[in-house]
Amino acid sequence: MSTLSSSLPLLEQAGPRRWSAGQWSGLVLLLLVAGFALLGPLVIDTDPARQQLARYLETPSLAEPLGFDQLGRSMLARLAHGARLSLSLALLSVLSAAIPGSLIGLLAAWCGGWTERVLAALADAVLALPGLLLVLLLAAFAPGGFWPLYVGISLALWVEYFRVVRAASRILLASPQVEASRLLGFGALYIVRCHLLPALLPRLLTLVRFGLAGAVLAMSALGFVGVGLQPPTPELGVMMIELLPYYREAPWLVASPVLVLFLGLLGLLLLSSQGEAA
Amino acid sequence: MNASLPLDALRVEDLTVWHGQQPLVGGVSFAVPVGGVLSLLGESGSGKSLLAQAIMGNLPASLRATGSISLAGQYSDAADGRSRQSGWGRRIALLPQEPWLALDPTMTVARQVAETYELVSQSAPDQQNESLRRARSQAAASARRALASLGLEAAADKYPFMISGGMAQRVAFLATHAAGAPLMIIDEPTKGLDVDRRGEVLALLQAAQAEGVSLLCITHDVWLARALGGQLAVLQDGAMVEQGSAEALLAQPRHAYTRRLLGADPACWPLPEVRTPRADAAVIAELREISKSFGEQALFAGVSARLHAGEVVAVSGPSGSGKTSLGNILLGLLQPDSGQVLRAPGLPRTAFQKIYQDPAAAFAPSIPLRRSLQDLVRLHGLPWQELEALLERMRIAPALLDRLPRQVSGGELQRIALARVLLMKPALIFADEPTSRLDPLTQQEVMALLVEQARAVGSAVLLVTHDADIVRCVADRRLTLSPAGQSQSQPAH
Amino acid sequence: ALAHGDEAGHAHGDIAHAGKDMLTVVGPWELTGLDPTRSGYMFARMEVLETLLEVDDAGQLQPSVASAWSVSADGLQWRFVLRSGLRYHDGSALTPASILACLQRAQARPGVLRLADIAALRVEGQTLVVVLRRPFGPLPYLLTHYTTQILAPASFDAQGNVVAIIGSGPFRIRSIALPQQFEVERVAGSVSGSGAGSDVGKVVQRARYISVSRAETRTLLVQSGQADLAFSLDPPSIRALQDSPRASLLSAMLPRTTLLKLNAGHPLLADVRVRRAISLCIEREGIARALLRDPDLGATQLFPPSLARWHDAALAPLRTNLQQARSLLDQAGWRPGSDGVRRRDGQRMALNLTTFVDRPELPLIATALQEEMRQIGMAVRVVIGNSSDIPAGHRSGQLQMALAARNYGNLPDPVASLLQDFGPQGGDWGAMGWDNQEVPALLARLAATPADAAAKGNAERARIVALLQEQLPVIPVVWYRQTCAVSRRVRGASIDPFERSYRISSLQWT
Amino acid sequence: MDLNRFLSARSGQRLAAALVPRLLQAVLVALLVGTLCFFMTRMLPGDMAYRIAAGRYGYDMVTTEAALAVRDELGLDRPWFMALSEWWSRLLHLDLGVSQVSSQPVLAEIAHQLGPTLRLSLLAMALSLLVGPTLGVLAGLHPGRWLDRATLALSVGLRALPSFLLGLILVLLFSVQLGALPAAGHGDHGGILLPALTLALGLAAVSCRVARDAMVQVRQSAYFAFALTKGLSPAQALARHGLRNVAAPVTAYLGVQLVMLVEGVVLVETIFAWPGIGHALVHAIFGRDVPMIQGTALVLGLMFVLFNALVDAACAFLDPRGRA
Ligand SMILES: Nc1ncnc2c1ncn2[C@@H]1O[C@H](COP(=O)(O)OP(=O)(O)OP(=O)(O)O)[C@@H](O)[C@H]1O
Ligand SMILES: Nc1ncnc2c1ncn2[C@@H]1O[C@H](COP(=O)(O)OP(=O)(O)OP(=O)(O)O)[C@@H](O)[C@H]1O
Ligand SMILES: [Mg+2]
Ligand SMILES: [Mg+2]
Repeated sequence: MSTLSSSLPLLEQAGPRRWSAGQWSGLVLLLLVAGFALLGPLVIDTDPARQQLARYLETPSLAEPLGFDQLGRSMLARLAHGARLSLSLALLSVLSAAIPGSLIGLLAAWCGGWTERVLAALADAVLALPGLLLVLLLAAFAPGGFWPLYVGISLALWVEYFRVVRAASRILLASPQVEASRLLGFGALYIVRCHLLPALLPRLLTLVRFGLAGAVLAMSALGFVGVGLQPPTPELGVMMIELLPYYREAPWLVASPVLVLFLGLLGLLLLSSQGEAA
Repeated sequence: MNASLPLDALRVEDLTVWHGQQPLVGGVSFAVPVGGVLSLLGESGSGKSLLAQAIMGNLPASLRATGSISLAGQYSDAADGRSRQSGWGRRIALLPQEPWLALDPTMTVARQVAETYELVSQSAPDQQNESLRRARSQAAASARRALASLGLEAAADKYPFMISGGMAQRVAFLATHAAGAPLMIIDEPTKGLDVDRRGEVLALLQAAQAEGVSLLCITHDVWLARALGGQLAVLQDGAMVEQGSAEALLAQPRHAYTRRLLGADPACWPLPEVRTPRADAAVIAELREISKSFGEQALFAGVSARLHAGEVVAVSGPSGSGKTSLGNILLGLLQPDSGQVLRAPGLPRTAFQKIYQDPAAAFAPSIPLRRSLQDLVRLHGLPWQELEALLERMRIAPALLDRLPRQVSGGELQRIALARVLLMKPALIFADEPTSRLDPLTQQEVMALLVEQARAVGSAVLLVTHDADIVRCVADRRLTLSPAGQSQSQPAH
Repeated sequence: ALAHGDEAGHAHGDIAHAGKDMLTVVGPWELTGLDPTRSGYMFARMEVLETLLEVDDAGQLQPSVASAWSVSADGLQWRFVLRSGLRYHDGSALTPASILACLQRAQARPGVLRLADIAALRVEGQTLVVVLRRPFGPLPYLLTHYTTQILAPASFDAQGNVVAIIGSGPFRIRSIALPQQFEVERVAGSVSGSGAGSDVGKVVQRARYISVSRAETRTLLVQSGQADLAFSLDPPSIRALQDSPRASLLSAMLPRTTLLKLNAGHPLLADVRVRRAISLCIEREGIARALLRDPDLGATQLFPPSLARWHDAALAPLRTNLQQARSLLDQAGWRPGSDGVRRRDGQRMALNLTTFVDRPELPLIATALQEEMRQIGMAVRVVIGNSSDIPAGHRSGQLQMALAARNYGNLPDPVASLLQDFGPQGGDWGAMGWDNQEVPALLARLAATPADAAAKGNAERARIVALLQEQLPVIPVVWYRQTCAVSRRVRGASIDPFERSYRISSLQWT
Repeated sequence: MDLNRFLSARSGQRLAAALVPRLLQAVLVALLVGTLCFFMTRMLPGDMAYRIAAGRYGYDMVTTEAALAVRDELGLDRPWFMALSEWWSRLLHLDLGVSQVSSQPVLAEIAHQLGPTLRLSLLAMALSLLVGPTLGVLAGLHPGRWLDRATLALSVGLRALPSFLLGLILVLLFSVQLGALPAAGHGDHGGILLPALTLALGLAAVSCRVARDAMVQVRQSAYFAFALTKGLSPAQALARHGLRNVAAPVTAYLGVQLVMLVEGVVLVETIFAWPGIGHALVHAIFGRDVPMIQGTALVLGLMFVLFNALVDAACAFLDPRGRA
C-alpha cells in the first residue's frame, strides 16, 4: 500500500504512444490465434470430418501434434476449423450486440424522458427473459442451425452494452465539456466521437473482449444442454463439452479449445492494455 | 532540540522542471523561513503550478525535476519525489489550482473537509485514547465550523457538482488547510472570490501563520501578497526575475516586468471614456421576472434585464449567489422556476456562447487542443488565421496546442477557451470569470481584447466577475445579485 | 496430473456423507412425477413398489404379490392367486380390491397393459381374473412392468392422482424431493428373506437416490466416496474407476440394442440393397471399441447374446465391407457424383438421420455413422433433437433414418415389444414403411402361445431373426452393457439384467 | 453513516416513490415475458404432445399411443387463445397452472426449486464480489505490476474455461484429492460451496477487470491525488475515495452479471446435481411444458427487474450524479 502513490501518473503524455512489451506480446498472440484460425484450415489439409475409428484418442505425435479425438479425427484439423468458425461467430454476435446495444444506450441517455423510459423497459424485458431460454427457443426452430444461435446470443448480449453505455453517458452528457461542445454548435456525432467514446471505449472494449469469450462459452453451454451445431461441424465451445468425458484419458483434447480461447482473449487484453500500464 | 540554526521551512535550490530536454521552469532557488510567507507572483504559464508540484513530488509522469529541495532541513533530491510523499499532509500540504476537479464527485463537501480533520490534522487530539466515533464527530464539528467560517454552512451537505466555482475553491482550501501542515503550498486560493470571501481566506491564512505555519502562496492577487507580507518572488517565463521582501518589492519593484505587472492591477486600470447609453442598439436577449431556487435554497427572484448588442453587462454578487446559474438560464442551459427568457429572433443556434468559470472542465480531456480547435474552425468554416491572431494577442504559443487540455497551465487554457468563443463572433457572450486564472498583466490585455472584440462584432457580454475594479473599468451596466433575493440593475459607474 | 493417482493414499474427510448408514445411489434418471407410469421404475428399483409378478435373471417369471398363475385352455382367461396377509407401508392390508383398482387405473393410461386386448379385470376372492379378447401369451410379463405397480389406496387423491408413494416393498419412502432425490428406509421386519448368512445388523437400513445427469459427476461422486452405487457409467468413467480404491465395477449385458431405424417406404431406402449397403459400411466393432471401449458390443445381429432365446449364434453376422457396399449401391443405380455424393436420375443420395441426446452415446454414434456413410457416397445430415421426434416422425412419415437405443428387455419377454416394433404397420421404434407380412404373422403366432412354454416357438423366433437380418428394416449397430460402480463400503451387489431393481435389500455394509 | 441518511424518512419516501413504478414495471414485464413464452413455445416446430409424452414417460416409453393420450388429457387441441386466457385468468388468482410433465402445481415446483437456486446465486454473487473487485482494486493500484499481470492471466483463464470444466477441476481438487467438500448433490453439508465457487469464479473474472479498470481511472483522477496531497495515507485515500468510485461501475455491472449468472446456474446446477430453477427451465423447454416455462420465466423475470431496481438504487446511492 505504501507504494500506492509511487508512480502517480496524474497526467499522461499526449502524442504517439510507444508500445509496451505487454502490447507486443498481445499482438503476437493475437496474430498467432488469428493466423491459426484463418490460415490453419487452408494449411492443414486433413479433412476435419475424416474419421479413423481405430485411432480414437491416439496420443499426439509429430505428424498429428494434437492426436486424434474420440472418433479418430485429426484434432489439429478440427481445432483449426473450429477456431475459424467459433471466432467468427463470436465476433459476429458480439459486434451485432455491441453496436446496436451501445447505440440504443446512447439514444436513451441522449433523449431522456419517455424515449429513455421505454427503451429501459424494453431492455429490462429482454434481460428478464433469460438469454438461454431465448436461444433454446430459437434453436428449436432450426435444430443444428447457425442463425438461431447467432441471433439468440446477440439478442441476449445487447442489453449489457445498453446498460453500461446508458449509465455512463448519462453522467457524461450532463458534464460541462459536452455542454460546451453543444454550445459551440457541434452535432451529436462529434460529441459521441470526442467526448463519449474516449471515456466509454475502454469500458466497452473490456466488455467486448470478455463478450467474445462469453459467446464461445455460450455455445458450449448450449452444447451442454444438447443444443448445438450440427455434427460434424467443429466448433470450439461444442468441442469443449464433447471432449469433456475424456478429460482423464486425453486431457490435451479438452484443453486445446480452451487454450485457443485463452490465448485469443489474453492477446486481446494485453494488446489493449495501452496507457493503462505505468 | 537543535536551535543552533534557524531552519527554513522550505529551501529550494536550482530547481528545474524538464519536459524532455526542454526546461519549463529553469533553475529557481528560494527559501521560506519557518513561520514565514513567500508569495509567488508571476506570468500565467510561467511555471508556478509546476514548481509547486515539483516541491510536493507529484509532477506528471511526463515531466521530471532536477535540483534540491529541503523540507524543514531535510534535504532531498528534487527528482526523488517519493521521498517527500510521506510528509504529505503532515509536513507539507498542497491546494491544487483546479478545485472543482480536486473534489471527490461522490462525497459531500462536509465529509471531504471533515476527513482531513479526522485523519490528518495534527491539532486533533490524540486519537489513540479517544473512541473512533468521538474523533469522527469532533472532526465533523470542526469541519462545519470551518465551512461556516467561509460562509459555506448551507453547502455542507451538497455534492461537488451542486456547488458554485467559488464554493469549490473555498471547500478545497478548507480541506487543505484542515491538515494543519507546518508548510502549506496554496495555488491561487482567492481566485473567483468576492471581497468578503477573500478577506475571510486571508484571515484564515494569517491565523495559520500566527500558529507558526509557513506558506508558499501562488497568486495573481497583488493585494493578497501585500496583505500576507513576508517574502515575494516574481516568476516570468520559467525563471525567477526578482525576489525580496514583499513590502520593499511592492513599493519599489526593480525589474521591468514586475513594474509592469504591478501596474496592471485592475485598481490602476484606466477608466474608459464615458460611453453614451445604447438605448438604440438591438436587444439580443431579455430576462423577464426570472426566479430560480434549488430545493429549499432560493437563489434569486424576479430578475429582469435586457442585453443590447455591443454592451457589457457585469453580474456581480457574492460567491454562490447564482451568477453562473443566471447565465445558464440566459443560455437556456438551465430552466428557471418562473419567468421567461427571450432571444432576439433570427439568431443562429450558436449565437449565445459561454466562457466557463472552470476552463479545465469545458474541454474534451482526451483530445489535443489543436484538434478540437481545428474541428471547430472546420465546422463553421472559420479562418484559422484569425484564431492564430487571437491566440498570439493573448500570448499563447502555437506549440501549446499540440498538448492535451490538462497539459497546459490553467491560465493558458482559460485564454484558449476565450479565443475559441471570440472566434465564433457570437451575439452574446456569457463570460463567467473569464480572467480568474490570469496574472494582472495578461488579465488586462485579455479583458481589453474581449471588450474590443465584443464591441467590434456587436456582441452583448454578460460578464461575471468578483472584481469591482474590473466592473468599473469594463462594464456598461451592472446587475447585482444579492443573497437576500432581490437584485438590482444599475449603471457601472 | 488431474487424471491419475487421485485417491490412493489420501486421507479423506467424511464430511461428504449424509451419514455413515445412508446408502447413496446415483443414476441419470429424474423423477418426472409420482405416477407409476412416469417414474415408477425408480420406485421399483429402490424396492418401494412391487408388481404382481417378478422375473429372475434369466427372465423366468417369479411370484411376487401374486403367488401363482394359470391360463385357461383357450388362452383367454388368466387367473392370478394373490398372496394374503401382505400390508402396505401405511399398515393397511393389501386387499384384492386395491390391487384391482391399481390395474384398472394402469389400463386406462398409456402403458404396457394396452398391448393385451383386455376385456375385463375382476377379483374373485383372493384371485385376480383377467379376461382377454384374444389369446396373449406374454400377459404375465405385462404384470411385471412398472406401469402396473401396486400402490395403497391412500396414495391417491379423490381425482385418482398419485399424491404419495405407499407401496409394499421392503423399503418405504421417507421423503421425496421432485425431480431429484428421494430417501427410503427399510420396513421393519422385512430383513428375514434376504440372502443366506446375512448379518441382520449390517443390512442397509436407509438409502437415497439422487438423480445426477452427468456421468462425469456420478463418477466423481463415487471417487469422492459420496455415492455407493452409481449406474449408467460411460466408457471413460469406467476407465477412470477401474482401479479405484473406493469402488469396484459390476457389469452385465442388457437387452438394449442401438439401431438405425430406416424408413423403408422412403424412395431412397426402399431398395433392400441400399439398406444392406448402409449396414455394410458400418464399422460396428470400431464404433464399439472406440466409443464403448468394448469391441464385443458390435452388434452382429439385432438381439444380444443375453436374450438367449432370441440370439441365434448360427446366424451369419453383419459385417463391414465398403467395397461390397459400394457395388450394391452401384447395382441399385446410384452412381457417384462429382461431389462424392451418389445420384440416381438426378436425385442426390441425401438423407436425414434423426437422433436424440437423452443417451449421450447416440449423437456420437450418429456422427460416426454419418462419416461412414459419407465414405460410400451418402450425404447424411444429423439432426439431434428429442426422443419424441422419432415416434412423431414415424407417425407423420417424415422420418428418414433414426438412431435409437431400443430396450428389448423393457418386458422380460421381448415378444410384446417386438409386436410393437414389427407389427403390420411397423412401430414407433421398429420397422417403418417395411412391406413384410411374414414377421407380423410369426409374431402373432408367438403371442398366442403362453410365454413360459419355453421350447415352443423356436422355429418362429429363428425365422424372425433371419428375416430381420436379411431385410434390415432396422440396422443393428451396437449392443449395450450396463456398468455400475459399487463402493467398497458395501458388499453383495449385483446387476439386474432387466434393470428392474438395484437390489439394495441384499446389500450389506462391510 | 451515509446509508442511514440515505434511508432516513424523507429519502425513504423518495425510495418508495422510485420503487413503486419499478414494481409496476416488474409486473408488466413479467406478464409480457410469460405471454411471449407462451407464443414462442406454441410456435415451435414439432408436435407438443409427443414432446410432453417423452418428458413424462422417458425415451423408452414414448410412443404415438402415449402422445395421443397426452393430447387428450391436456386438451392440446384447444385453440391457443383459450389456453392463454386460461393462463391469464389463473394468474389473477396467483395460480400458475399445473406442469404438463409432472402434473404438479407449477407454483409448488417453482417454490421448491427457487430456494436452492437463490441460495446458490446469492452465495455465488457474494463470493464473486469478495474475490473479483478486491483483486481488481489491488491490481489497479499498480497497473503493470505482477499482481496486475497475474489477475489478468487469472481472469482470462477463468473466462476461457467453461463452467463445467471449472467445476470439474474444483471437484477433483476439493472432493477427490482433499476430500474436504462434497462433490455434488444438495443434501450434504457444505454441498453448496463448490457450485457457488464455480459460479463465483466465472463472475469474478470479469468484475475483477471492471474494478481494475475503474481503479486505474480513479488513481489517475485529480480528486484521488488531492486526497493524497492533503495528507490521507494511501490506504485511507483508497478506502474513502477509491472504493466508492470504483464501486459505482462495479455495481452497475452487477445488473449485467445477473444474466451470466442465470446461464451459469443452468450449467452448474446440472453438473453439480443441484435442484434448481435453471435446470428445471431447460427441462421444461425440452418437454414443451408450457405452464412451467411461463411460470419459470415469469418468476425469473420478476426477480430480474427487482434486482435491477436494487442495482439502480445502489448506483444512485454510490454516485449522486446519476440521481437525476
Ligand atoms: N504536463 C505538461 N507537459 C508539458 N508542459 C506542461 C505540462 N503542464 C504544464 N506545462 C507547461 O508548463 C508551463 C508552466 O505551467 P504551469 O501550470 O506551472 O503555469 P502557471 O505558472 O501555474 O500558470 P497559471 O497561472 O496559468 O496557472 C506552461 O507553459 C504549460 O504549458
Ligand atoms: N445542481 C444543483 N443542486 C443544488 N444546488 C445547486 C446546484 N447547482 C448550483 N447550486 C447552488 O446554487 C447556488 C448558486 O450557484 P452558482 O454556481 O450560480 O453561484 P455563483 O454565483 O456562480 O457563485 P461563484 O461566484 O462561486 O461561482 C450555490 O449555492 C449552489 O450550491
Ligand atoms: Mg497554475
Ligand atoms: Mg459561478
